[in-house]
Amino acid sequence: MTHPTVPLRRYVGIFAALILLTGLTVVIAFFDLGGGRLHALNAIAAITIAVTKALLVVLYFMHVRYSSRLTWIFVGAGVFWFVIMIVLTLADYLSRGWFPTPGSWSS
Amino acid sequence: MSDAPHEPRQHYLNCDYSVRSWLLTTDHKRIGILYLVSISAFFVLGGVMAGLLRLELLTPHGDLVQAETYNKFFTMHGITMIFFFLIPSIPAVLGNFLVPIMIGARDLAFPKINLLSWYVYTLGAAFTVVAMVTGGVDTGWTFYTPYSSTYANTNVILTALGVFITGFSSILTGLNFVVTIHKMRAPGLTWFRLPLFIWAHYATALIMLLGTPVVAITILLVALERGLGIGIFDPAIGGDPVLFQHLFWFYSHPAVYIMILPSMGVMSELVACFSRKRVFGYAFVAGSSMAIAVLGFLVWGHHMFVSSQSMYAGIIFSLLSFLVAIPSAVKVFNWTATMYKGSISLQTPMLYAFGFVGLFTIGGLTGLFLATLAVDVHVHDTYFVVAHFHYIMVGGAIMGFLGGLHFWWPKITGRMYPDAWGRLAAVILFVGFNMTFFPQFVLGFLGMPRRYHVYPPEFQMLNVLSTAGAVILGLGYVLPALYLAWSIFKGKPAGDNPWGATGLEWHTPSPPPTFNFEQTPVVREEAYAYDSQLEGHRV
Amino acid sequence: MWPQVTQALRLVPEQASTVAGQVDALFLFLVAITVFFTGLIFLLVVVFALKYRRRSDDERPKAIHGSLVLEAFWTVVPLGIALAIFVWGTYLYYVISRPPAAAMEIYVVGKQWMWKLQHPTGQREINELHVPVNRPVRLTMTSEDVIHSFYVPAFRIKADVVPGKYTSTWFEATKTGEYHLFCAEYCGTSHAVMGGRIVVMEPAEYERWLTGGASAESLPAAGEALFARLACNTCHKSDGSGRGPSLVGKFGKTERLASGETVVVDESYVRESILNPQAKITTGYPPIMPTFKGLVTEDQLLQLIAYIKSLKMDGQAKP
Amino acid sequence: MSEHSAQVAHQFDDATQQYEASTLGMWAFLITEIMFFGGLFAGFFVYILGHAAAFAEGSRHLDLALGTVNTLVLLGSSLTMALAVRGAQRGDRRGQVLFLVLTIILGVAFLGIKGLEYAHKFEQHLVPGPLFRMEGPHAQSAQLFFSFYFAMTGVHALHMIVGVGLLAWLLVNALRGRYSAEYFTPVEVSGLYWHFVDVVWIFLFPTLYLVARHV
Repeated sequence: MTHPTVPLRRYVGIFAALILLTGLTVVIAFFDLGGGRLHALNAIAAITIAVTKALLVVLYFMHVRYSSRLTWIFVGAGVFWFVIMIVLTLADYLSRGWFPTPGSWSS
Repeated sequence: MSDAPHEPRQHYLNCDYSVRSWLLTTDHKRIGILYLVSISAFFVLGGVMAGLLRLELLTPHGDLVQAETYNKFFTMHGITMIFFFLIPSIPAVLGNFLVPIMIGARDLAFPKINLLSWYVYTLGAAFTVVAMVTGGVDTGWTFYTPYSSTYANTNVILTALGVFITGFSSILTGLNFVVTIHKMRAPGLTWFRLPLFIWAHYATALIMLLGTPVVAITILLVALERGLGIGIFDPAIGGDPVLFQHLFWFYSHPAVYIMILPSMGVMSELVACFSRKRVFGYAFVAGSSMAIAVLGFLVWGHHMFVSSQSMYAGIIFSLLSFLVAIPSAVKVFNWTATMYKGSISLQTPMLYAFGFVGLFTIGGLTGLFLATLAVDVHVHDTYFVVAHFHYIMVGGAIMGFLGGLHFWWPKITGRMYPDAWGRLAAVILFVGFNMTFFPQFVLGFLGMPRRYHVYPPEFQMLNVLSTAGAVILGLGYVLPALYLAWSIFKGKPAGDNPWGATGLEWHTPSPPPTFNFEQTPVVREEAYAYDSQLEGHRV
Repeated sequence: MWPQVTQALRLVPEQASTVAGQVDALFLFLVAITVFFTGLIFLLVVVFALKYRRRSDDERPKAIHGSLVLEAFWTVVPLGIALAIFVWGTYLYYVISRPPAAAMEIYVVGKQWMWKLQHPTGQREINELHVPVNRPVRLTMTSEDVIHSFYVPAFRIKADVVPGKYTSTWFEATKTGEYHLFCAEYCGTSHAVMGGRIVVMEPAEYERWLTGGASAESLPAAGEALFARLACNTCHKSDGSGRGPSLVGKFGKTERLASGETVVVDESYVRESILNPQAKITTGYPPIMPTFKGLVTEDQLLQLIAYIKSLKMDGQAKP
Repeated sequence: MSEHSAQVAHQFDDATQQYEASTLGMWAFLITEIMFFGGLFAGFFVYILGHAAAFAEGSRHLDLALGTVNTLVLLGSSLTMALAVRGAQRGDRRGQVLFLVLTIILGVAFLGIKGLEYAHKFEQHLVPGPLFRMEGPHAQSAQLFFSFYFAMTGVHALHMIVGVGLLAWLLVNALRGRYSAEYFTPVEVSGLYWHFVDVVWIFLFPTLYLVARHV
């Protein structure tokens, strides 16, 4: 059940897309999209582009698109557990300022 | 019962006696035994440390050793027991030995990586022992910054590297189990026909894979901060010591499920075999192992309720901590229900199973005290916590390990241990354990903080009681070591299936041949099918 | 000999604060649940082990696969009990973590292996804290080196003391007497001896203790002297004509920052603005304030904060 | 035992089982790598919330040109790696060798550029620790940024070095003609590892280099 060989054209196409997206993310970084002290919109844009590039590499270069459902589950689980760590850790840091005790992190 | 073999049958033990064949083996059974020897050595080391701690605590003022030495003792007791005994014990010994046989495979998916796992464990152990011998470390097994990164003046980096390296041994074992259980099951062995021992080890392997790397990078950052003076958790330049606690406990709470889940797997096997009955609610027991593995990653904040973590995060973690307690309760109820209308024999493994059910229930329920915000403020970092996790680790994990070791001893060595001695040791352990750790619940509620070299006089009587219990507990551990070693040479031959159990491992000779089965078995019915055992032969 | 025995046989620590009773009630409820379930499991296991002991080797009991009803029952019931405990524990935690407004301020600085406590009236104590009975006391705490934890078992309070930030807790003693003060977070060699006692006294006796001690300079007064010595007043003039904002009546208010966000002027904000001024600049002022890191100790920071707190609208410092 | 071609290990029944187990094993390992780098990213995100201005200041001290070039180099090496795997799969020995060599060259180029950047940082006294010198108001917590910069890119570079070693071993075997359409598992598995190291850089680049460049 090894996956079919991917045509050369597709690989070069994916590579071109990756190069374009890299250029895009660098250019966008020079415009202030707002979002307050943390320039949140810049961050969201950069992360979205990075996720898109990562998906291209994972799906096509790493052949996950042609792999078994089990591989999808493994990749999904890895990303999901990373998100758990980020979300619950930030839940502490973001909510520190809400209760009127000293020691707020980033009010 | 197979008749007495005329000329000795070839099996994984007598096929090659050379030391080289042991040190370069890729046979999962031999690697299991290599691990058994290594972790037993560390159990003795950790046990000696525990004995010294209890001796010191006989009197309120520190008159056995200096404060610094006491701190090094409790640190080494923690590191040795957790990283070098509890985490590897059942997965690396019983898991390595049994997972391939139970699923009808010739070996694990990556035998060479399995041997690498043992060498990585030994390398990490070497670092830690060198650190201990050349001055020890006194940061506690938790390595909290800024003490560990800036203020401690003991071998923190050396020990951190030792723990860092040993973490990869756990990762490699987890990786091997996950791939093996997915890809190398015998024909007919669907997921819901798997023994619950395998389900528990699958859940444990997931935690090993998803949690261990985070403590690896955290310990590495502490070593970098200490070694190169770069500030990562250093409050002087804006770093946050509480961030270390977040990253550390992200792994270290799931690690306690690495320690208890395999014991739960052993428990399902023991209760089913010695009640001669299917496990009640098989799917729920299997599902609760997976639920514990997933929920176990969401609750680490209950270690940090008083650490200036925000109150709202505390409330979230408290709620999630209550949810993770439910699957454990479901398991205990299912084991008890399995015994209903069974045919229960009180041989040694079953006594350890009873010990597990009783002590794990107390350990689990006292965990609810610590998950309750208002109560945790009072009992956090006191002996109440020490008693709670010893009820889970010793009452749960070690009882499960000893129960499993006795249950599969005839399969591993082909010899039977003396059951009377076995039962005696189990009872002594149960009594000694309770006498050691139950008084600590009271000490904790009275407010005696943990990791104290000296304590106020009013706590002395309970501490004396606890030390007395520790002596009995220590004796209790010596007994199995003696009669199990004795049984290797003098024990009577055990035959292929001394307990009349149903697992695939009981359908191959004891001790098994190097490739486990003459030809790959085909599985046609559910696990624990004791009721249909007598009619036709299964395989 | 008898007092030792009775004290040694004690199962419940002294209840010496307003919250102690409530925490103990919740604790005993949890003990009851533990005893009930452990007893239930113990009973079932013993009864089954005896009633269904194996009579002959080839005995094969009938297979029982399981029952959905039972599984649902012993999932939902423990869940219900767990949530009940959670709600009670969280409610109690929420109630006991909000200090009453008129609480007496005590500043605590933890340092490797001693507690330094400062009263607003200037008294400084090492490992000891004298407080009046039936009066809420709010502790604002920090550490000079590693993490410690301020733990008074008799009051059922515990709060980590973290370097680089302020943490706080409070208590209201209800019984006079002496109570243990422990450090609960491992902090190195003498972690076990880093403790002391909280002495709770009748109000009259407390007043006598206050005046009896060496007449130390009150905290705000010490802060004012330091404010002048460090030349803070050259920029922070009370009438607001200096290059820095006037600090009169600012404590507790909400300030608008240059970055557009707002921040409450509390102990942490004052501390951060002294040690790392550029972090949060108030609108309309240039970021020219130099950092005082290394020039001010933790105790001096607390003095400055006490002084700034005392700058009420009518302009002069009040003891 | 079923008949065994030379390349199928004894514990597997056939080549397909071995291929699936090996790729699944590599993915399981890559999950641990996600969590390993994940710990660093978690620390970075927490600190950037508390020290946004300082981290922006630190990010502006990084050489964006070299960073972008390095990203393109690494994306290129991902392409050549994918083509090397394709070559192995089609049994095209010349293609395998060519693209493996190209991938190694690009990998080494990446490490060279990264070394150049590190050298610049040493000159500018931007290496965290006692030698750290930086003017401006946020010098202190900017050192945190550089601690994470060196930790993250350093660990990534270590993974690159291991990757180049893996590719060299593949090259030797490819030259010996060991890989064919029936047996190319090691190339596929090493490809997964190499692509993963590229994916980590895809996230590292914006996180470190593009923090509020517009200010």
